Amino acid sequence: MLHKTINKSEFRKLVDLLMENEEVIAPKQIGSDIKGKAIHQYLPVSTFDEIDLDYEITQYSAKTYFLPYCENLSTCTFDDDDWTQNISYRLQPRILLGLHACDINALLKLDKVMTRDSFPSPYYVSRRKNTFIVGIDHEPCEGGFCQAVGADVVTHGFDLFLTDLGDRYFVAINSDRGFNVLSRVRIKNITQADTKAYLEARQALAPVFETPYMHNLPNLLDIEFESPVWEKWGAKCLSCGSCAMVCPTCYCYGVGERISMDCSSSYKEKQLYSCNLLDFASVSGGHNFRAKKETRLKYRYYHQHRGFSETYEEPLCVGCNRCGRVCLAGINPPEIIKDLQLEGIR
Amino acid sequence: MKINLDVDVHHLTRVEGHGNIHVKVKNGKLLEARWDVVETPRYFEVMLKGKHYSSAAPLTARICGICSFSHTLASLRATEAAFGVEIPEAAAILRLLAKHGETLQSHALHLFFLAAPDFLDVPSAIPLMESHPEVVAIALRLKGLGNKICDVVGGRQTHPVSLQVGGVAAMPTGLPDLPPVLEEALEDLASTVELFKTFQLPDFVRETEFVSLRANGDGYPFIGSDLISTDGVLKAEADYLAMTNEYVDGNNTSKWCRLSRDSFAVGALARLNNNYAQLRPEAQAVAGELGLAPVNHNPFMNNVAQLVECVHIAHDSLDLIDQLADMKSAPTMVEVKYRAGEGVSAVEAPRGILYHHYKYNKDGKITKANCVIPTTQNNANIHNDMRALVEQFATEKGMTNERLELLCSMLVRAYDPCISCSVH
Amino acid sequence: MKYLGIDPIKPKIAVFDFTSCEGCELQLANKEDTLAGFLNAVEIVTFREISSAASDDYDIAFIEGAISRSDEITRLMDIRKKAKVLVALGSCACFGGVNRMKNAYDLNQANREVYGKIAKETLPVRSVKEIVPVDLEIHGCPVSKAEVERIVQHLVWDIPYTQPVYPVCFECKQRYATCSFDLGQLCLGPITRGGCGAPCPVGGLSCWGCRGPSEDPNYEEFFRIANEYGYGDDEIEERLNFFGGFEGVR
Amino acid sequence: MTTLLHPYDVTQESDMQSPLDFNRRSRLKHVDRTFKAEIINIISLTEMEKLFQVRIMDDYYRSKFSYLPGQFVMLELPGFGEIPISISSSSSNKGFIELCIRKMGSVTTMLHKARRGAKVGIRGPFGTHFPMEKMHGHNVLLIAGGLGLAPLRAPIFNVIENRSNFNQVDILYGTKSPKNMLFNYQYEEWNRIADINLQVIVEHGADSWTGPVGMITSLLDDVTILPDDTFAIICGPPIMFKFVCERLTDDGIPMHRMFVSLERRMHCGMGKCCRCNIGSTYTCIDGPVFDYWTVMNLKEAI
Ligand SMILES: Cc1cc2nc3c(=O)[nH]c(=O)nc-3n(C[C@H](O)[C@H](O)[C@H](O)COP(=O)(O)OP(=O)(O)OC[C@H]3O[C@@H](n4cnc5c(N)ncnc54)[C@H](O)[C@@H]3O)c2cc1C
Ligand code: SF4
Ligand code: SF4
Ligand code: SF4
Repeated sequence: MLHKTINKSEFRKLVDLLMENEEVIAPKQIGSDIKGKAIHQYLPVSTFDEIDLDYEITQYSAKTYFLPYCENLSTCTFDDDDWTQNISYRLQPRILLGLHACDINALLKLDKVMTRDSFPSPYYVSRRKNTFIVGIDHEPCEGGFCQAVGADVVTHGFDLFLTDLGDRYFVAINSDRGFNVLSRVRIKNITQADTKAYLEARQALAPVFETPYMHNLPNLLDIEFESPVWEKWGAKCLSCGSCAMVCPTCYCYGVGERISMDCSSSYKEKQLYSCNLLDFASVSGGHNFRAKKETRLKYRYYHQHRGFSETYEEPLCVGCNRCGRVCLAGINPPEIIKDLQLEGIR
Repeated sequence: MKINLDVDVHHLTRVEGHGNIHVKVKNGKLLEARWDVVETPRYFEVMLKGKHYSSAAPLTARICGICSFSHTLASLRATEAAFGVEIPEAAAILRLLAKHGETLQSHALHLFFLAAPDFLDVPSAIPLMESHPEVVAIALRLKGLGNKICDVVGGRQTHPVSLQVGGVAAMPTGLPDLPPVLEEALEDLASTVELFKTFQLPDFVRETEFVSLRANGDGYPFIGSDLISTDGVLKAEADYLAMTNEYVDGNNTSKWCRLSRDSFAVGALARLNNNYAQLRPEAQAVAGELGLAPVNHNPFMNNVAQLVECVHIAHDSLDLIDQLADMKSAPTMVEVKYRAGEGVSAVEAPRGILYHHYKYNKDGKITKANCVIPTTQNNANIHNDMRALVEQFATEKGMTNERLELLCSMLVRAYDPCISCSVH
Repeated sequence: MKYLGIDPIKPKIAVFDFTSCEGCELQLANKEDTLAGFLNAVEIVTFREISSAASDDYDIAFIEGAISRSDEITRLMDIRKKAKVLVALGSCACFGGVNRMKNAYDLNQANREVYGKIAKETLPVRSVKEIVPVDLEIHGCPVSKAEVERIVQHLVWDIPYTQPVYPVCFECKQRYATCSFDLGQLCLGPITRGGCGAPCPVGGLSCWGCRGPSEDPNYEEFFRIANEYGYGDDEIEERLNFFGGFEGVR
Repeated sequence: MTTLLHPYDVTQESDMQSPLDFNRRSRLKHVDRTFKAEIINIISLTEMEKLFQVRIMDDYYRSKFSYLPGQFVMLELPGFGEIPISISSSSSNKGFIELCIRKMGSVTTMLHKARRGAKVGIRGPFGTHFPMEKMHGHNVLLIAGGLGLAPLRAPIFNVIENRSNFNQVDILYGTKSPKNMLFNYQYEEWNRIADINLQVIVEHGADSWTGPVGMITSLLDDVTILPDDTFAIICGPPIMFKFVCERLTDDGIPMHRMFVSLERRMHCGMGKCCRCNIGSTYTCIDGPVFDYWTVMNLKEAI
């Protein structure tokens, strides 16, 4: 990886340049909640001033730009008794600016599922490869536990990664196109002073909040399969799927087809789903493998923290706690994990 | 003379709501000519009592599925008047734009789907899909545009959600999509004018008092201002009761109204008769082409007045969107502080002037509500028109029950009545 | 219009309105881009609001509106006898809709207030299924035409239809909206049946529950949340009663 | 102006274009492409089940299409949906595949209306298979309940076509009532020609029914099981194979020699949609065929 520094004014020029050419998605404050706390979202922006790079966390993750909530997988056109299937993938490049380490780590985990294994997803691959990612360092957000799941540092999965050094950014360059794009503006080679400043800046981002104790969690989950902890939290679950929608790594979905009123065309639509929704595992004829709220809730944690670990030696969760923040009922990973640990000791 | 005619229409079709027509002519003498509204009453004014102010607009929107935006706007303004709330300029423009969307949608529905089949001699617009595909295509585009405007500004096509006490929830993101469609609509409207030139309106005139809002110098009136009649009555908005004078008729679940005479008319024709000068020149030109000049006393001309209004609205909407383009970050909402108070609001629904009137207690809950609906105001007039119409045409050569039924039905339809609305 | 060698049935459809605003009927004539296809797929034999043609020979009857007068009961029973499939269209037909709020008031007094001495006949509001058996319900105030289209397609091909079971929150989230609770509004999204696409929370008004309860809603937790956010029982009650779908859940 | 970013087209990705094998593992391009297939024949089995003979229309793809007993395909009715269906025919059959489908919900009801000649879509084959080679030289016990006979038919064909490779073969089949019986026109053939001991039991008898009535486990009383020399394949509703597997465990058959086919909701068949996911196990990739030990470890599997 190459490292350079760039002045903030030059960086602004760079963004303007990018904006001229392509769609830019960046964190933007869209308002505040009743308690006066700013609400940020990754949204398309058309001027640099709309961007707020000093945001704490966005309510939704940037997942939707890779796994859209609804996506057309293929279309069919009908002709008498015959039909033709058409598939197309998103080709337009775009820039995703201002991702924090956890969100980039989330993409790396999705990459494991979507770009490797037996059936890579061309829909995902084409969005991923057509997205230019600029990350930025930031101290962990309140309530987040990225450090506990090792997601607060990122080493790849982006094109450029920025660390704020006051008047300039320390830039890690991780791709040739990142290098090419940077060469459009004035950048400087790093000096020893830069490196020192960088290390100090990183130091300042060390743990600020108490994070949950994740030791041996995969095994604990297995042992505590019948734990009353699940009943306690399950009773609160609204089965609304909000957690999975804002989560940067939840990727479950359903596929449905629609045919036009005149039967001349149809399309196959993928809709992100959530394992907390009532019919997630129900099958035709009325049997529901997970009819109970607590079972569904349990399986979300099971997949995030045990199932994924079994296959990839790391949890799927990146500890952003978006799911905990969005949940009206207040169900959140740190507390559930704490409860499980206590239950295990008891 | 041995003219015996008998018309009995139970639940007139191609109108909103349930109404009946009874005509009896014996030996050339008119025995009976009635227009009766038999809609089931819903008692909205009673249901409003005790409700929180935020419920008033969503609830009254459900008085009518066709003009839910008008009810919403009337309701919001009445509440805002009671609380002394001034909405931001951008919100006022957005509301007028939404209003235009509704009027366009409603007029297009009436002109093409409810009225036109009579002139083209079919029972509904459905067979027109085969016989007159180009007319149907225009109809769908115009109606679709009206709905789209409602959707973009109000958040939904029917029963809006973005229009709220204090303004409009947010600056809509879909505005830039509208101008191209509006430009197209201008061409469609031009073709519609040509179509309407070919329609033969019944030659019928009965002198009538027309009531509407009065332009306050800022263009053709749609949302709030003084009340005026062609007989020279002028009243303030809050003084609406003196304009409507509702009373209960034994045969009708809708109330009836009167002013200087024993009935009066509201609607597109009334608006145009009172505010012709405020129409945009493009609309005035169309009025001229179709032979409509104020004050016109042929109720069938209401159809033409609607078309003229569509032209006005299409041009005006383009202007409004232009104005909004410079107000991207302007506030669209103000904070609302409720208080005890009373407010009246008058809004021009597509089929005429609509009043909402609420009294609030200090908790922001409604203690008394009154809504006066356009069709309520028109019903007595329709009834009187029908008598005159039958008297004029019954003796015409070759008159049959069927033709008379058609004439009477066309008369009622010309008013574009919103019957369930009138029985709310 | 054959599909895979199969001929669709072109069902004869009749639309009837009772105590309502006719907004749901209006939706049938909306969604202009696919309206022609819609009208082609079925044979509309009775639809008073837009057509003068009428016939008693129909397969599917769409019933809009609640029932609040004796003549409506007779009419409805007669329709039930003739229809093979009876569909309740919209929240008024499904639950009584906003009209149901009337039932909380004394009807004689209501009559006096609105009509003075000349009282009109009226009954407590009931939903269609409280009078006759209903085969299919389409929720919403108004119904979503996209959903109506889907259901009509299922009727046209005579295949079973399943409603979405999840609450409105799910679709609200899929539209990237900010939660109404965060913005200081009481929202029934967590307990209301989804499928509408959450136009209300997205449009800035919270969900008022027009589609009635979702499958297996967690009322207990919802009420706790609403209280926690500072909404009093009266407020929650007023909201729950708005469209009639949540009668008796509290 | 020069382009800053170059569009990337997956379909141009050269190393991804040709499949490593025809089951389309690693074939990035067009994983969602379905093979158009024609329904060449429809055989009505019962009121609820029909057997569809389906042939991939493109000659090249048809010649390449191969599968193993126990695998399934995703069957698509464009515009109506896509569903997982086990292949019910012999895997040596090259011309067409057979799918036995019960009328359940929207897609299957629509399919039951289809006529000969209708064109559907097929993706696959997907999933694991019954390890028939491992069973060579041993006894095989095939147990099916209800619709479970559909996926079981592929291994049955395999046994018949390679009869000399297997020792004693028993088929035990249980249904609700005689009129729900599937493929009864083939029993005689299996019995007499293939020297298979076939026994059928129904839960509710009928006047014409002279065979046994009761639960399928009661058929096991009359079968001699050599625990060290027997493989079992069990297909049926979860509750049935739970009972059967427990019984066979009691009889001493090791869990890793009992194979079951699990049913789960599926929307992709490729280990992405998670609908069939149990913890870390995808029924579509790691299954649907599992040995009983694995199933025991899935906790919620039954
Ligand atoms: C590996 C496997 C093999 C199968 N083999 C056969 C077979 O050979 N014959 C047969 O008749 N059935 C088989 N099934 C069951 C069959 O897939 C369902 O009956 C079918 O999906 C129901 O679809 P539907 O649209 O008619 O039902 P609906 O109830 O309308 O279902 C709607 C959607 O839910 C999903 N779904 C519902 N039930 C199931 C289910 N049981 N499994 C997976 N997805 C489901 C599908 O995506 C379906 O499109 C198999 C299932 C699996 C998992
Ligand atoms: S904390 Fe919650 S939202 Fe964030 S990655 Fe983990 S499971 Fe997903
Ligand atoms: S706004 Fe309402 S529907 Fe949307 S997430 Fe919040 S509670 Fe759920
Ligand atoms: S969001 Fe709620 S109130 Fe709005 S349409 Fe959907 S269910 Fe009805």
